[in-house]
Amino acid sequence: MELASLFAYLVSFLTFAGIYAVLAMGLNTQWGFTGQFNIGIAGFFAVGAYTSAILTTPESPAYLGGLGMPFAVGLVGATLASALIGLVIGRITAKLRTDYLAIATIGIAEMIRLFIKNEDWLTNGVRGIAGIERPFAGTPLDTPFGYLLVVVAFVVLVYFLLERAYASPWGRVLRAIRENEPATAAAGKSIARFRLQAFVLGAAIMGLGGGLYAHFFGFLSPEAFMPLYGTFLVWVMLIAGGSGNNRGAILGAVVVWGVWTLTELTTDLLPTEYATQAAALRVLLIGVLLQVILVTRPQGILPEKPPKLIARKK
Amino acid sequence: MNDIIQILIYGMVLGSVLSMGAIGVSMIFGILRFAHFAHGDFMTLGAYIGLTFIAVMGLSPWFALPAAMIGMAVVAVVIDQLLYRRIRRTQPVILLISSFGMALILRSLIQLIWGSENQTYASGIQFPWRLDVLGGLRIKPDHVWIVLISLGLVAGVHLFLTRTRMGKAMRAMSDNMDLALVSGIPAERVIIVTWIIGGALAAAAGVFLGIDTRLHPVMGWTTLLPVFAAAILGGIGRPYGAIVGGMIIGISMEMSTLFISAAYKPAVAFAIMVIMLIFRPQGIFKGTL
Amino acid sequence: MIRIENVSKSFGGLQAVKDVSFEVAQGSITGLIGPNGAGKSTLFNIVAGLFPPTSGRIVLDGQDITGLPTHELFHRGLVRTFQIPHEFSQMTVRENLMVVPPEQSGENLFNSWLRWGRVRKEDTKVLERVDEVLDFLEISHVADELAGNLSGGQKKLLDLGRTMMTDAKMVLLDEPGAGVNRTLLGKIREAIRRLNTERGYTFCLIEHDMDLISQLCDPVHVMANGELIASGPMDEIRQNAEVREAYLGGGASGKMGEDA
Amino acid sequence: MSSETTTLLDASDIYGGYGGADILKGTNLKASADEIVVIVGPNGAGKSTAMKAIFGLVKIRTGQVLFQGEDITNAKPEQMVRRGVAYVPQEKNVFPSLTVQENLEMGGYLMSGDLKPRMDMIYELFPKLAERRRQPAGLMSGGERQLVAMGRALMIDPKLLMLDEPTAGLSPKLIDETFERIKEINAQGIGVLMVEQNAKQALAIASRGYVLATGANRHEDTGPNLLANPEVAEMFLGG
Repeated sequence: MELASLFAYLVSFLTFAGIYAVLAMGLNTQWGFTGQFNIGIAGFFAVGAYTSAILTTPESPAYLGGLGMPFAVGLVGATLASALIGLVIGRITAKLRTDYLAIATIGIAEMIRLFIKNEDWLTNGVRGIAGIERPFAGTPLDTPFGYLLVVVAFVVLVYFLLERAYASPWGRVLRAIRENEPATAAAGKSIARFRLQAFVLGAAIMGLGGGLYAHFFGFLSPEAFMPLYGTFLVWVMLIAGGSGNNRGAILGAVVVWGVWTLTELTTDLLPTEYATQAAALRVLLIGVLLQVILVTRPQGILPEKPPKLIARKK
Repeated sequence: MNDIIQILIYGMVLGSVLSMGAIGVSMIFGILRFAHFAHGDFMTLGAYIGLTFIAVMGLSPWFALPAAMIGMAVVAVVIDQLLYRRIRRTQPVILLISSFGMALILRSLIQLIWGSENQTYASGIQFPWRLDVLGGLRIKPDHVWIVLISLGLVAGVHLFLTRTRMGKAMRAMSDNMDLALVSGIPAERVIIVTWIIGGALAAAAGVFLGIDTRLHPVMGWTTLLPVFAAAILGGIGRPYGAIVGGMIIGISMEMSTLFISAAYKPAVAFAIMVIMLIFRPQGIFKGTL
Repeated sequence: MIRIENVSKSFGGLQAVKDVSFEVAQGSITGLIGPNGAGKSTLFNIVAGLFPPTSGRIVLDGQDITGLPTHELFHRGLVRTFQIPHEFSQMTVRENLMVVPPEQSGENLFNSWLRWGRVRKEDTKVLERVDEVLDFLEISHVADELAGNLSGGQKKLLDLGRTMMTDAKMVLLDEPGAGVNRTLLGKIREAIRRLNTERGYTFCLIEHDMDLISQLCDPVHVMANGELIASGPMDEIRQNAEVREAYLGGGASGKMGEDA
Repeated sequence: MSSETTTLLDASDIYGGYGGADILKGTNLKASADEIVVIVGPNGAGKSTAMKAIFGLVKIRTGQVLFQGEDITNAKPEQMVRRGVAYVPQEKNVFPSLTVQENLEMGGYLMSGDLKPRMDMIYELFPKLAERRRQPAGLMSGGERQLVAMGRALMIDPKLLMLDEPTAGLSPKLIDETFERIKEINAQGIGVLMVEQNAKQALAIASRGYVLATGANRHEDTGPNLLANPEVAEMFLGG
């Protein structure tokens, strides 16, 4: 492979890994910080992607939208729409044990997929939405590398915000809730409120990831999401990287996306008639990887580390 | 009127399928305390095991059913012993993640072994029986068999749970795990039997689904949500509740096609589940959650 | 300060608390004793907001607080400790205490992002207060230990320390002396006494260690079979025939909510 | 005190607890087949923990438990049942959705052969249960449940029956009745080791009693002697 195409490949790889890192940090906010089980990541992701697409694409007779708004508005919309859905789900399941939340999130992801598939007027159904604008069109940033920079900037931003939140009293309360609920309540904190905030924040971040994806990929269709695989990959990334640790989430995203891409390269060597089998084989390998991690190193590569005190000691 | 009865019959067929799955989910939850996310794929695998018996041995789907049930029971026990047993001592939520991963492993295995194309058990169209009541009802024999065999299996599970020592031990463990241990009930053996029953019933659900429609690697996964909805509706951890829940969800899903697009059938199951979670999270029959 | 008015509680068919009324006066250290299963813990949990009574009212400073959840009671100045210490075991002793102060602006996500300076300044203040509390309790040497590694008695002190991180009016202590060795018990006793005299805390405590009760509490209320059977100073209580009978048998019942 | 040969249970110098700090700090307990042994003591003395430790539900760190001369320290509950030790926990001691009869069957899960004769014997001992054998145990009153719980434990034809506060939450009349039943059970040659908060009545029927405080033996004597001991009375009210 010549250098230029290797570089192009690397840029594309890192861009995807970056988007997954955003998703993994979103999941970390829910699962790593507070132990809330969400397996509807693909749903929040899709809501973000479609919201941003509808807000930013030019007018089209086929579906609603075409509002032609700028990229930034699209991303804000993506984040808010996903947060709103997170709020509804979080409120319903707030007082139930985590298995219910898991089932409810799987349900919401499925509903969202059905909705996108069937409501042509809004999403153009299975035909999908094409021509989603890349950010900064017409500027020097309008290159794959430029887009990578945008994604990296968002990864850094999300990381920074989450680290601050986690180190602040807010994060301290979340940790306290995870350790001992009655004692946290006895310390005057509303457990339900903090939990819900974490869930909504996580959902918002996933929506942001969806928005980034839409603009990077330029085309959305219900099939493009492979809902379960999307959700599943993010889970494997977080568990492998180390849940409770944002650096772990980022590392996990890069490593697992690397493994996933490598398996693609290898299975691509198989004759084309085995294409579907090859795809299945890849999922199988990732599935086995997850089980191995769960059995042998459930804390992941970078285990959770408590944040440093932010107060200045005298 | 005619339409409604026709749809009611479809609803009962779907309800039978869901009940078979939901009983397993409910029993596994009662004893192992986690929602088993690979259960839909247990159904799929059961259906495909049935397919192999039909293709290789030339059995009719009805005779392949017991074979598929036995095969799936074995697979379920092997999965438990190889994987779930190792992480059982950690928090139940680790089992939840693991079962989610297992769902994908099973699905990709199915794709590898049987391919991802749609398949059917038997080619050709089955001629329905025509009944000259209510202006001519048409009933497929397959549907009658599905409902009848489900009833038979439910009765079997009932007899097992109420008449055998092992069945009672399962209920005892679901009631009060600590007291069961103190009484000398061998927990590991009860867990294995739970998987045998859960796996066998999931296979039955899969084979029914295959007979009624077609086989596809995601057939079980797309049914998982209604199955959970049925289990929650009946009260998780309550196998009898699961049957009632399955029927209510199945019939509601089919009935909904009178009013909204058939594409949204799963949404009906989801809506019922959410309403249940808001107003009566313990289910109709006071489950263990 | 706090008035318990005709409180009853039954679980299923079992009546754990039967029509109990008494008052905890401002500035007092009031003791609540009784044999196992007398209903003390149930009553305590009702006051602490764990579950509502079947009937009756709890009045704090003239306001009806019956059935309010624990975290709201906290904001009204009613704080509790636990019989078995509830520490955040994977957090340091310092962090354990830093969780407590109410209305920290850093508990708001947007503040933690946009007003970092203020959050940080506040946290520094909180930390100073924490160090004062640790000094007061004489456990400064374990400030950076994970709370899970403390001894049982130190955890009890930490529990007590949490009540000092807020402006508590009324502190409910659930067996502060249970499982604590003699030396630490003395320390806990002194801490309670000093909090009472120096900071004006009102205490209501359940305790089985009669020494601790007689050294600290006045008045003492005695429960048996879910009912209040005696009230008064400990010297009188000790002479009370009904109390002796209750402690040595003759039908104690009402077992809910008690740890053996 | 019984001689060595008839001693069923001999727990010596037990230290242990639920991880972390020890709750038991040198507890010693003995029981033989012809005895009713009662453990009393103030709250937090480790009475229930001692029972659980013997039955393998709480880890013993150091110390030894012998049953009929064999070392059973930290044996699993299932092994204890096989050796003929039955245990009735203090709370949640029935299977609520199982009928009375099924509760008894679960007690005899490890027994081979026909459970019927054994069950009939228990119905004879507790006639109330016979009337209600088809009722779910969860629907019964506290006193009846306690009978179900004891019945379940007796199904294995135990040599030693361990009861954790069998009269907790019962009315005075039911308490008397329960103690009567315990005497009858003991009269059949089954050793009884029980924790009781109802010290006065329990010590009155006890062959021997232990007073535990802070995880260690404080007094040991015959029931009546302990009752008469002013020091014991003081322990409950403090000095």
